[in-house]
Amino acid sequence: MAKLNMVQAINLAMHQEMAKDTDVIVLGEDVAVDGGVFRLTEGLLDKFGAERVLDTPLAESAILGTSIGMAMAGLKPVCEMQFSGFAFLMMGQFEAHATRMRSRTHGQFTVPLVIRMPYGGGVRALEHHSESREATYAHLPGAKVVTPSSPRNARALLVAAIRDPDPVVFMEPKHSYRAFREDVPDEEEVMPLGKAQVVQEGTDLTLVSWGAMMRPALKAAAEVEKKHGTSIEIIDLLTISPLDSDTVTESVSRTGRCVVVQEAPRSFGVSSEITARINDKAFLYLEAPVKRLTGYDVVMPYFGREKSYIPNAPRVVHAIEETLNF
Amino acid sequence: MAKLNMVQAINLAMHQEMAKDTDVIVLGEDVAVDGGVFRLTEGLLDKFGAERVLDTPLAESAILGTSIGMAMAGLKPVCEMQFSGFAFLMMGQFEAHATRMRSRTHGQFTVPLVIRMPYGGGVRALEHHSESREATYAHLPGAKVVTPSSPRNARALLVAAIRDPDPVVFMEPKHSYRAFREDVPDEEEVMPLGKAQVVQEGTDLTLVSWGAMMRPALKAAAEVEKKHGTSIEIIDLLTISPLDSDTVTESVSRTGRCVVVQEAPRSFGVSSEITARINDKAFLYLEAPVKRLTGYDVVMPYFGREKSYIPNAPRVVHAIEETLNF
Amino acid sequence: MPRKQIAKFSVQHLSILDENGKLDAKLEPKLSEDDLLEMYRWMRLARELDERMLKLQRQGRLGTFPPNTGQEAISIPVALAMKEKDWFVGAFRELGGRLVRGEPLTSTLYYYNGWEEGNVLPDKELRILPISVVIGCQIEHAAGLAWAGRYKGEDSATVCFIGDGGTSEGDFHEGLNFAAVWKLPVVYIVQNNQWAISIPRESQTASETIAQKGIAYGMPCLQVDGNDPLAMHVAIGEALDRARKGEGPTLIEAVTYRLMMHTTADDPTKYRTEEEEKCAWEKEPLIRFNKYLKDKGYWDDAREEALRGEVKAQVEEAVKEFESPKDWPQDSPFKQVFGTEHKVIAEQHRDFLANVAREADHG
Amino acid sequence: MPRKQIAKFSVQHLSILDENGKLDAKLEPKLSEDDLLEMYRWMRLARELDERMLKLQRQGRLGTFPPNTGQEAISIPVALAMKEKDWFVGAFRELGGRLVRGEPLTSTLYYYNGWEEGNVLPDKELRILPISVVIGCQIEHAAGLAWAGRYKGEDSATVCFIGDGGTSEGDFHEGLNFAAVWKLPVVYIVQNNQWAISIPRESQTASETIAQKGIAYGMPCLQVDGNDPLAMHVAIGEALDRARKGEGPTLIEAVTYRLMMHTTADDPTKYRTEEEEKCAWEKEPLIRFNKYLKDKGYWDDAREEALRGEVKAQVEEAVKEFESPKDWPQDSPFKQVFGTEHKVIAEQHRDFLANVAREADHG
Ligand SMILES: Cc1ncc(C[n+]2csc(CCOP(=O)(O)OP(=O)(O)O)c2C)c(N)n1
Ligand SMILES: Cc1ncc(C[n+]2csc(CCOP(=O)(O)OP(=O)(O)O)c2C)c(N)n1
Ligand SMILES: [Mg+2]
Ligand SMILES: [Mg+2]
Repeated sequence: MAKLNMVQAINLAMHQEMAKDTDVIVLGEDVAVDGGVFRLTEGLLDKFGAERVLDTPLAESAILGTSIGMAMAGLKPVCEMQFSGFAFLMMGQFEAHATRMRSRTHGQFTVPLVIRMPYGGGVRALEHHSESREATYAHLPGAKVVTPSSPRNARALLVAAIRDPDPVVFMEPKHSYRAFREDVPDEEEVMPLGKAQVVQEGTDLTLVSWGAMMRPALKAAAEVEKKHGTSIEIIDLLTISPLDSDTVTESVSRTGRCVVVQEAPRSFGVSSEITARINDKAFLYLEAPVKRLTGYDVVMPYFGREKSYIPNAPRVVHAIEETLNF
Repeated sequence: MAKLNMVQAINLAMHQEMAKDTDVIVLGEDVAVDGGVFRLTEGLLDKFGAERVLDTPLAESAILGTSIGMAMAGLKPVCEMQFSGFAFLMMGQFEAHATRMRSRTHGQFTVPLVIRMPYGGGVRALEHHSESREATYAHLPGAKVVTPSSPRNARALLVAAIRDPDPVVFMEPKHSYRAFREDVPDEEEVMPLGKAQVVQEGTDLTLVSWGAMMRPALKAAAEVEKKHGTSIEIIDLLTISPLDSDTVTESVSRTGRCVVVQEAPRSFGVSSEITARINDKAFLYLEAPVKRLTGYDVVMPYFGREKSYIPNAPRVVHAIEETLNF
Repeated sequence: MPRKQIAKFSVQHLSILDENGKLDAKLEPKLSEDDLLEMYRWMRLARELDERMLKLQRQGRLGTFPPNTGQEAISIPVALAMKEKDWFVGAFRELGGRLVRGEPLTSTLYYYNGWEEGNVLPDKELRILPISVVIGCQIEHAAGLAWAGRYKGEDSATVCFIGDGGTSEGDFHEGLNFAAVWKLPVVYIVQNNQWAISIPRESQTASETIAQKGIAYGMPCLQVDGNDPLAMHVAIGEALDRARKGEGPTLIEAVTYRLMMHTTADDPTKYRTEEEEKCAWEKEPLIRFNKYLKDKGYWDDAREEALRGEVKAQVEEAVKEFESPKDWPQDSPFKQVFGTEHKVIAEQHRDFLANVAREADHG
Repeated sequence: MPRKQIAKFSVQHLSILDENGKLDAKLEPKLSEDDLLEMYRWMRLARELDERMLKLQRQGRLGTFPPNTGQEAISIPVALAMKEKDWFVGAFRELGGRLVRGEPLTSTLYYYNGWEEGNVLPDKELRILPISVVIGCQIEHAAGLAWAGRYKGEDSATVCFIGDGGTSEGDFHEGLNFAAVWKLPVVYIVQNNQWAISIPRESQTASETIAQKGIAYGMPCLQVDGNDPLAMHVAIGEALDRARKGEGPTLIEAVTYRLMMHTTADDPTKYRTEEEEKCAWEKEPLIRFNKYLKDKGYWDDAREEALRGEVKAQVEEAVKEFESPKDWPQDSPFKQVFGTEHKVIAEQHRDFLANVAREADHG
């Protein structure tokens, strides 16, 4: 048991899985000698050698494309997109092959690989370094989309992602990389993909979020509880696709009220899907409209303005109060 | 006034806009000499010459990338993606530049261009030729997404798209290309982008769709009306982004019931956003959950199976009846 | 203005058996009569299947497909030169090569009639990748497969095909660069059939040859007469040797011609002349190869007739099998979206079955 | 085995003023004293601004940025050779060239401190594109701009920059191919500074030179000493002439070195030696250019000192302006998402203003 930040926890997962399984290969821009621009892959080269930890040329489509080939040959590539903003250059390979090889061949060829990418804002980064595009991947059938929120679940989910038989887009909330530490067991820990987590039980309102937004959500919940003695059930999605909406709808069937906190622009985002699932399964229990507290439908501004565009605890508090008072 | 199919109507729009404005340029794979694999650009080369109608090399990213450059220099490129399935190769240029140049430069540089692409299934085509990905574009702020449903509105919307100051993804339901004819006025006709159309007024239920799904929707509505004397209000979205949800929510506030018909896979799709908007604006008027009748969250099957996967009139009827009987 | 020359390159062209069946004896490969006849037989079979598919398509018994006629001398000698553990990564105009590698004739028929079943190999170890419709992607898959083969210490090389048009895609560039940087055991073959649907070779790229694109990656390259099975045999042999010796990838431009329409949905009269097609037909591979075999005394019209009958029967049988009733379930996609079970998929699966049942009732 | 050679290529290297300031007199361009001093002045200004930005960043007064130090001899001679109607399309390491084209020093400061205002030019007609963070895309924008310029009959050429790492991206390939097929008036300059963050040039591509990548497109190419402003002046002059004469694009590899960290967030000690950096510093452009100017009698230490004072003052003034209070509204993104009004945006705009107001109240 060691107190690790998310960078160290993710790094630990890769170290342990590579040690366990020689089919696991790490590749990407600056992942080997440099150890990754965020140091996520630090030490892997020394430990496992240039045979298994590959610095690639600067080409996202080829990073995924070659990973697909490796995976079809039975390996388990864990490739890195240096920032999620550059991952759009590999969308062709992702949509045409990563998500389809299994259905194309009725399971004869599969593509068990992990695409790691830092996503989200709040770190005063350059343009294209701050977006949240989980919905873009989630809408495409055939791949899983995972968004950890803490060092411990990041480690346990990455292990599951590496062992999963399907391509997994593993979106790391870069704002949480070094934001806080958590006890992470040294021994193996795995969390299932496709399962949301009730991080706090409650009776008055269901608060749903994922990734970096879990922190303002938790902060806001505590504040509201203190202020109004409200009992808030808090759900961390952890996996975006396939979405475990039952955990959410079951909760909302009890609480009757729901607030979803999302960093991405609102329209056509994950919170819209959650709202639709609640509409499907908990319609009769709803006492207020599901509140989507999200980013805005504007191009993510440069960091001089980003703070006022990213959902924060006060806005979550306000959304919760609105929903309670509806 | 001539009876045209959608191919001819779209072709007419390009002919007229190119005649009107020498800044309008058409480019893409096989659009010039061949007139387009679906004949959408037929006759443009003869009429306007190789100066303005360009056959490009086989490279989607460069088709959009060069179009962006042309647009920044003040031209109005209308580029074609031969099939929407190949458009993922230009997602880098689309997300990084087409959607952002205006906000990046506070409007000093803009990218007024149109990306035409045939989309959707039902034509017994090869893999990658049958998907519906409108939600993928719609989630990205900065571009407009348009899906015509008939020859006449396709023509009028394409004219608007060409004149629009923003990048427009113009998604043509290829299943409707030659499916039926409609009177299309010879003189200029323009329909506004960002405005849904109430194609039939009704009081008992609101039926929402777009693109190729409008036809089964209309067929089903007629059937249900005949069978049960139900009065159904039918809305054709026409523009997916920015989504004119007011027309929908205003209608649902009156009818209390809504069915949305979508060809794409269900999760994280357009119908989810519509459901969420109804939840926001018409919650108190809802008498039944919004019903999303959609494609399934599976990889689009090859054409041997596609028919059973694409929403059809009987399924719409069933969805309407379920919603009426809720 | 005098400058220092720092690098020099050249592109070679290899042709052994020319369009008139004239042989360059000093370049002639040592192939046994059996080898030569086997090669010819595969070429005839591929041609026969291709022609039959066109008829089927025209009769509405098959979906849209891209004919291969005229390109048999490329993928067939290549596939014949490959070893068991090698990977065959096609674009979509390598029918003959796929057959040689052991893909059943029926697979192609199923595939082009809209059934994923056409992608399922009798044995995964045949190492044939499914057709890659999205042009260019396969270049990178091949690099990954080659990397994996080397990593696992297999004596395996990868052969990957693409068209002249495909060389314009970004993935072509990125994949060849990876292959060269990693010195991978892979051979890239560009089937330059002069056309990309309606775009002629010279409008596709301004380079004098396509072979020279290898220079951009420091990759050895060669232009070959792709209608000459002997030249292709020699070229692929050398390239595979290099790959197996760890000397890295090779780019081969195989010059040929797309004798038929792009696909059955295409109308070439819109963009090229019959005259051009006529000249191209005179260079097609089977005529010259037939003449070569006769000159060597390995072949005569009687055997030709017999062979035609054989391949016809073989194709006939495949078509019968293809058109025999199948019990392929409509709902298989639900079982193929993920390798793990998920509630949302299961629920939709049930909904799908209910819909299909309801529609069956209402006829 | 004898084959027919069908194409020959070579790559030339151009160097005029070497690292020791030694001049190849027969290649020396005819530049007036004023021209040379102007060039030197810009190089000093860019260097001063770069060094000042590093200090600001370290003091927390500026965001992350990629230093330009050592690459002044590339974009500055290029920009000086450009005409008013030409387009300047940068990657992100062309600080000097941007200044020459007329971008205010403050723009760079605003940009790297997180303000889109840094992209807004005093006049759109300066024809400088914003920095292109997503590597490779700008190659295609440049082709489109060049196409548009020709279409409109403007006497305009486009100059586009990219790094050695950027040459691996698919867009580099697709864009150069389009430019060559369309014979566009554009010049592509690869600033080969030997590194792409931690990836050395030789791991980026296996080609002997980067210039030779032009051969893949039938594009004339040249390697130039990018630390030699005279050689860059000659090379860009020839390339722009070709472009203006309608002879098509050129690819120039400018060989230089990234003397500083990749960005201020990078730590080069993880992947390269001080020894290597020391050698590179001896070849940097300003020292040799200063010596050249002195040898010609155009320059001396007194003038140098004066110039240093001038550029320091100029940068100082820009920093003052940069740090002066701004009334830039937080809500501008709502006005920039579309060029037309839409209700959903307007509603969110109101919601945003309400949120910001509420947060202002609660301090
Ligand atoms: C990425 C992509 N863009 C467009 C298409 C549509 N398309 C199918 S084949 C083809 C032409 C291919 O030409 P070439 O690469 O020369 O191969 P050939 O058809 O001549 O064998 C095009 C444009 C596609 N399949 N994939
Ligand atoms: C498409 C894309 N992938 C990755 C990055 C992250 N990144 C920024 S600069 C850089 C290295 C660029 O190297 P090079 O092209 O040689 O330019 P240099 O930094 O040396 O000037 C990388 C990988 C990016 N900006 N864009
Ligand atoms: Mg071709
Ligand atoms: Mg570099």
